[in-house]
Amino acid sequence: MVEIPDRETCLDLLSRMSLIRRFEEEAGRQYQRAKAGGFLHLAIGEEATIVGTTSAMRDDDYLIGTYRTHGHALARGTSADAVMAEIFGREGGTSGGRGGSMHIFDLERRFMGGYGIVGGNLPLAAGLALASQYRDEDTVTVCMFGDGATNTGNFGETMNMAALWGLPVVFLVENNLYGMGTAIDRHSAVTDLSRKAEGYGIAGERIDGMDVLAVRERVAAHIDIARNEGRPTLVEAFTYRYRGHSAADPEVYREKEEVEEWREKDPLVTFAARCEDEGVLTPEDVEKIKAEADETVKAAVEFADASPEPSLESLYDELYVVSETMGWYAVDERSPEPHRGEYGEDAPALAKELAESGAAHAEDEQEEQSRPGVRS
Amino acid sequence: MVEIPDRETCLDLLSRMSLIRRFEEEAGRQYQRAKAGGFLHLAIGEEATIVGTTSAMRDDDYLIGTYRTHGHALARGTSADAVMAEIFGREGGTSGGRGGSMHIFDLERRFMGGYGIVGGNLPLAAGLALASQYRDEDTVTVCMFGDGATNTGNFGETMNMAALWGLPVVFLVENNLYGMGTAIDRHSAVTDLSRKAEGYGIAGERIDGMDVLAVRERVAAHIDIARNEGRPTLVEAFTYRYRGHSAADPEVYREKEEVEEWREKDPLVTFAARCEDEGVLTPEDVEKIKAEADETVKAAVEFADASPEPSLESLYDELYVVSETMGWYAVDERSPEPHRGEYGEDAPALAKELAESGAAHAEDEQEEQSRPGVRS
Amino acid sequence: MTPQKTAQTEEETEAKVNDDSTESKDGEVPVLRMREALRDAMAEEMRRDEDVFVMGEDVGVFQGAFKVTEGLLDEFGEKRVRDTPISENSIVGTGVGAAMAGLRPIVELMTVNFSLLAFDQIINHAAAIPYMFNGHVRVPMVIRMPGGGGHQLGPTHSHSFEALFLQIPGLLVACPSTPADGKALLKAAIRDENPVIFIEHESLYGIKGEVPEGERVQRFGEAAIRREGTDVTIVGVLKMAHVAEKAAEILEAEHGISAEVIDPRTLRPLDLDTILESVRKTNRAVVVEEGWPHGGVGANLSTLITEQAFDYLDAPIQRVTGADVPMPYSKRLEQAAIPHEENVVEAVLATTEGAFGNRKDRS
Amino acid sequence: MTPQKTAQTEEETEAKVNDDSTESKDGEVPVLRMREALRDAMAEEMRRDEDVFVMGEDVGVFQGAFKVTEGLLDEFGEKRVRDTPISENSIVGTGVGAAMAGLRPIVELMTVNFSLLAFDQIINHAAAIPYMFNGHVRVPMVIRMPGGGGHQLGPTHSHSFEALFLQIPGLLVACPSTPADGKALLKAAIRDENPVIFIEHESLYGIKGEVPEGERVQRFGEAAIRREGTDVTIVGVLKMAHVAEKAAEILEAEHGISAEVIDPRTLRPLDLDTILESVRKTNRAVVVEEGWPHGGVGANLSTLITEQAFDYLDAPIQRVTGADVPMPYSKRLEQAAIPHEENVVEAVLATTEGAFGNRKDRS
Ligand SMILES: Cc1ncc(C[n+]2csc(CCOP(=O)(O)OP(=O)(O)O)c2C)c(N)n1
Ligand SMILES: Cc1ncc(C[n+]2csc(CCOP(=O)(O)OP(=O)(O)O)c2C)c(N)n1
Ligand SMILES: [Mg+2]
Ligand SMILES: [Mg+2]
Repeated sequence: MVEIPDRETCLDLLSRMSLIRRFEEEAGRQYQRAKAGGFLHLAIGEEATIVGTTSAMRDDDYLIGTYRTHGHALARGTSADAVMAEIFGREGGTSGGRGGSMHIFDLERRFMGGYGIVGGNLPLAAGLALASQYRDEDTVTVCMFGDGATNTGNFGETMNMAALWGLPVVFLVENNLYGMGTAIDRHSAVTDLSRKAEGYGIAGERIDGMDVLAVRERVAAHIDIARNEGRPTLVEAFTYRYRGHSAADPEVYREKEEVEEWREKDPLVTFAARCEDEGVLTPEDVEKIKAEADETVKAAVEFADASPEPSLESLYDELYVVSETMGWYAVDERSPEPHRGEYGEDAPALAKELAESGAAHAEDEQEEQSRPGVRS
Repeated sequence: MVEIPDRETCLDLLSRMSLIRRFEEEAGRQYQRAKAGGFLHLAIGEEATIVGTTSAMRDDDYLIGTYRTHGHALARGTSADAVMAEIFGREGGTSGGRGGSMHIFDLERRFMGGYGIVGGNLPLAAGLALASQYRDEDTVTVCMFGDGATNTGNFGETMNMAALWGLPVVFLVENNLYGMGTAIDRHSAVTDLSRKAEGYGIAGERIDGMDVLAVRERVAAHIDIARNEGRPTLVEAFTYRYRGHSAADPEVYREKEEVEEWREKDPLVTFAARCEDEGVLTPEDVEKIKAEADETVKAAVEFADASPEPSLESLYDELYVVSETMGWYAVDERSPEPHRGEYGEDAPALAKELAESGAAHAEDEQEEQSRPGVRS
Repeated sequence: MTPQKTAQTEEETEAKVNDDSTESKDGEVPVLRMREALRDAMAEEMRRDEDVFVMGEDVGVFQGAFKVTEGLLDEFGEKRVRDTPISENSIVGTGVGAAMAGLRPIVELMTVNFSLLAFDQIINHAAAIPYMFNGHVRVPMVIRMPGGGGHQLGPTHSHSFEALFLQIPGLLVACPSTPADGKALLKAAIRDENPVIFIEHESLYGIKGEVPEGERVQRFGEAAIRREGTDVTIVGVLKMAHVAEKAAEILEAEHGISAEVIDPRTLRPLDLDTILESVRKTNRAVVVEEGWPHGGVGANLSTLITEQAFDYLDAPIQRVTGADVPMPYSKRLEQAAIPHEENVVEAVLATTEGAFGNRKDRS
Repeated sequence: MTPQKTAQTEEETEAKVNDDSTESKDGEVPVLRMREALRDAMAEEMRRDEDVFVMGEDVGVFQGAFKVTEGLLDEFGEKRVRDTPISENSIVGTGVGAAMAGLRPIVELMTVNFSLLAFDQIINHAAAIPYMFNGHVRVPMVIRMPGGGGHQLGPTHSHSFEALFLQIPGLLVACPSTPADGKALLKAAIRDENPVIFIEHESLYGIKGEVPEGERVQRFGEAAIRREGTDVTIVGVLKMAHVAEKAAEILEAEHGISAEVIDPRTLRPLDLDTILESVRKTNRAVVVEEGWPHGGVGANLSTLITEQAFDYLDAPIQRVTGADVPMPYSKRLEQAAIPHEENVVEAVLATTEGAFGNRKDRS
């Protein structure tokens, strides 16, 4: 077992994990209230993997992840306000409401994005790492993705290129045992994912993704290899999501007992208990951390609620950079009669009707579910 | 060393290899005479890998390959006439001149195609094997591709699916040490390609692709695994192409000495020598085989030359099957004024001019090269 | 959906799947949701033909990301309802290979957005193979995929790719807008010898409609006239067929304009005749689509109509399209980027400008 | 090309690459082939900006499948001229990531045909990222790729995908037809902050043309009038710009018809104004492209022109397109599937039917 670090570090780790937990719970609640749209993928259960990883990174290292990355941004220091506002689709969001829950982004903290396409972030990570190498910088890129992503074509392609070019990148699989509703042994021929890149010349290690200290220590070691040996590695963090794949997942594919078993390894509970057991934190510390997380998340909801909707005039903003020496880009400008909605919240009745009737779970007989949602 | 088989078998193996060799040489010559267009990828040097493999297959097994597969079709028994005519783009070709050199096809002999897209044939092979499994047939699919193809996304995706589903397929890498002009250690982090699918649960073996008997024996063993254990494997045949990647390759990426070294392992010469040494074949046998190959190839050129160009009226044939219960498909029919060429050989001057000037090697200063060609 | 509820639903489904006449009483036409109609089409064809099977991400145990394959695993088992890894290009490629060997795969891509990863297998393989090998082999497969915006799925998850697929010779492209068409077109697609891109709309899965029972197979290349009219022809695709109908109602009620609404149902082949006949009568046309304006379905249709019926047109054809941006997540921006019936009405008024005045009292 | 010859060529190239004024004598404008012009654009920009680098299959040691990157490895070394494995989606994705970190990658896809494997990174990543992240990050990269038919490369290797790419908001699309434009547009593309799809034509690599030296940077969205005329406007893209010019000569010589020929040079943005101005003058238009007829460049242009200049059109716009088939290998069939100047002449005669008679003697 990894030795417990100093009080400051423990406070920091627990605070970040608690913030993520509370944030995700609240995001789920707000989604049920239809404050957020689209898909909502929560990382509850995976906090140790996230925080252990980010705590091993330098501020100038790059992090890149998936559509389940509210927590990753928070762990990097992005304000809960901005993440919640993004989920609400508001101007105050990390991307002004353009990206939504699946596409959180914070350049300042070098969180290079959440991405909706499974496996899509792997080559991007290679590119970020290539930039570090190209410029002789000693920054490292950490690329996080799910077990399901190891089956994508990008996985093999990117592993090979990263190994071939000795790119400073740590590939970290958040193996939560399921890709959506498909259990790992039903989607991957080899379930020991740490071995999966050996054929591409990338050594791997499986670590306990429920133990924040283990994650922190081992990821630090892998970052060190990337930074100092210029060699990519693959880390498989064994973890679990307590919630469904997304907000509207009936979870027919797993047994309640399995979830219960994993709940006993709850990364927050076990870490807090250990900190208390070893006398590094007091029960009051832990309570205080929770209370602060509550506060922060409550404030975030208020911020997001108060943040304005993006203006209709902003629809085309930022699509292109129009430089002086270049021609015009606003293609629509010259396209005649682009008759389309300018209605926003006041969208006409049918559109609303269709949107609602179309949502996979907007079965009218299912009154108990208060909001329509789609599953994936 | 594998024990030498009976005289019949040796005659058969050597005949097929000789036919391929002679065919390829002649195809190259005809290409220089502009009888063929497009790209021409010759397999000279790789005959043992091809013939060793096909000789281990049953007639009802499926074979699928790349754009370098004149020889594969010939080895399966497709007539040299039809392959040559396809290369000439004539009606008598395997696909009536539609596919050309890169896209040879012979359903009857279960040669399921050459494919121009690197890695594109891997999932197709999985699908063929799935069909065997689905129908409880004990047919096996052999899928051949180059070292460069192991870097494609399809490689990882398909290995995983084949292993996961226990598909009866043998993946066979024709490792000729180069993907076009890129040496294997410059394109693949792991150069022991037989190991490359271990991470996907597929065991591999490297074999001597220059020794037809070794190939035959080992591929037979792998086919056996696929057929009787329902398990895919990966075979890496170590081989070499003596010619350039395609007909117009200046080969700046390798040393003449390297080519010379490999020429000493010439699969035809070494096998013929061994057959003679061990007294299975006489020098006259070998001469006769060569003479027959010469004959066959000569006849093939004559056949191809005599075979008519496809008629202009056939341009839209076979694009769709129009079934009784279905609507019409000839989209062009209803598209007004599809003004385009109906000129064929008599293509107007500019088109010809452009086509010629555009070819990568149609540098007018390079008179020694009698025909324009493109490199890849 | 709660777990308890799910169990229930599965039982109900089971019943439906096993006996598709249960809902028909006293000669009444059963009313189904789009997803049920599509599921029934697959189930019926799978019962009819052993070679038909379904393959895709989460189509089995999970019952489909949008529940379209619900119940199929239970009835047909793992061999014929195959969950796959997340490997879009190879899933499609495996389907192509299986089809070449004579099976009839229905490949589900979880959404059109992920089809981008399979474009090589779709275009360079599925579409090209029959022609390239001179008809010696066929690729009888269906690639189903839902798309479209309206759910705040953001820039990577809201595409409308009808206009990409309709370009490709060798493919057929279907885009049903009603449960009845969904079922009948999918049955046709499964029986067809050609590779079919079958585009569904995520927002239409829940709509209900009468679905005649049994063997109705809808020929490709036959448009449906959703509403007859005399003043203007509105062509709408997928969800936009509904938006067009709604617009027609408004036009009738508020402007006295009689609009004919046409749903092409398949974009390749395209039933241009039906559209032309209508335009020759109305002399005006509006095309409504959810996709991007450049090179879209509307651009194609507008060109085809203008070429064939130039002399009949009293005004240039109007297009109503999605905005020329990746779909923003924000609800307000997303709604602004998607066409609504008001936009269609505007477009119709633009094309009929001054021609009819407010003819509300006319009829 | 023989090995000996190659060595020689490399030396020559070296000279050119290192001093691009060598060919200019006495104020004469140097004449270069398209591939040389493109190579010079890259070399000059790489000299100017350390962040510019080239990456792709066989761009280094092999000197490029079509020799476009010839000499670059020698001058700039392996760090900046990077041979890659055959991994199209990840090559593009790596470029996107590097661009997000501030580098300026030029990614070469060996041909457009293989871009199908990279559509996800191109559309869901390169094009979407700047908008999706609200401009907080940019993707300043160029994706170069040659395409087109005419070399008997068959059904998987002869695509024209201009019409696919022009649909996508977030991308810029260039398609140069002359060496001068090739160089100036590529320089612009490299300096641009937006992701650029840079489509070259395999048949144009060998054409020669005057290429003004130095810093000429061609703004995107400015069409070129290749030939002035009064009776009909012909718009041609890539190789078809040349076919259009040739057709104009025939029209002048044999039919007394004065055709204005326009090369849009970029399809996104599109300089519709220049085209409209011409059409308002000529009242007739023909669009020539090599791609498929449905949803093509021509369909898009025809619609845009008709919408904006309906009242100026004396006849429906004619399109000349490639045939609606995967490109057959057979030379005869391939030539039949590709537009030639005669087809353009026919189309022009159709659109001017009876209007001018044979005006050969008129001017
Ligand atoms: C390329 C692609 N295919 C399919 C999807 C739909 N999808 C979203 S998440 C998901 C499962 C991913 O599983 P995993 O990689 O294990 O990540 P997790 O959700 O468990 O964190 C799928 C199939 C997608 N977003 N992208
Ligand atoms: C997807 C794709 N990318 C690039 C190419 C261009 N290309 C044709 S052959 C080739 C090299 C392939 O090397 P390898 O797989 O080793 O096969 P070999 O030619 O050596 O038999 C390349 C890059 C292609 N045909 N398909
Ligand atoms: Mg997972
Ligand atoms: Mg090779």
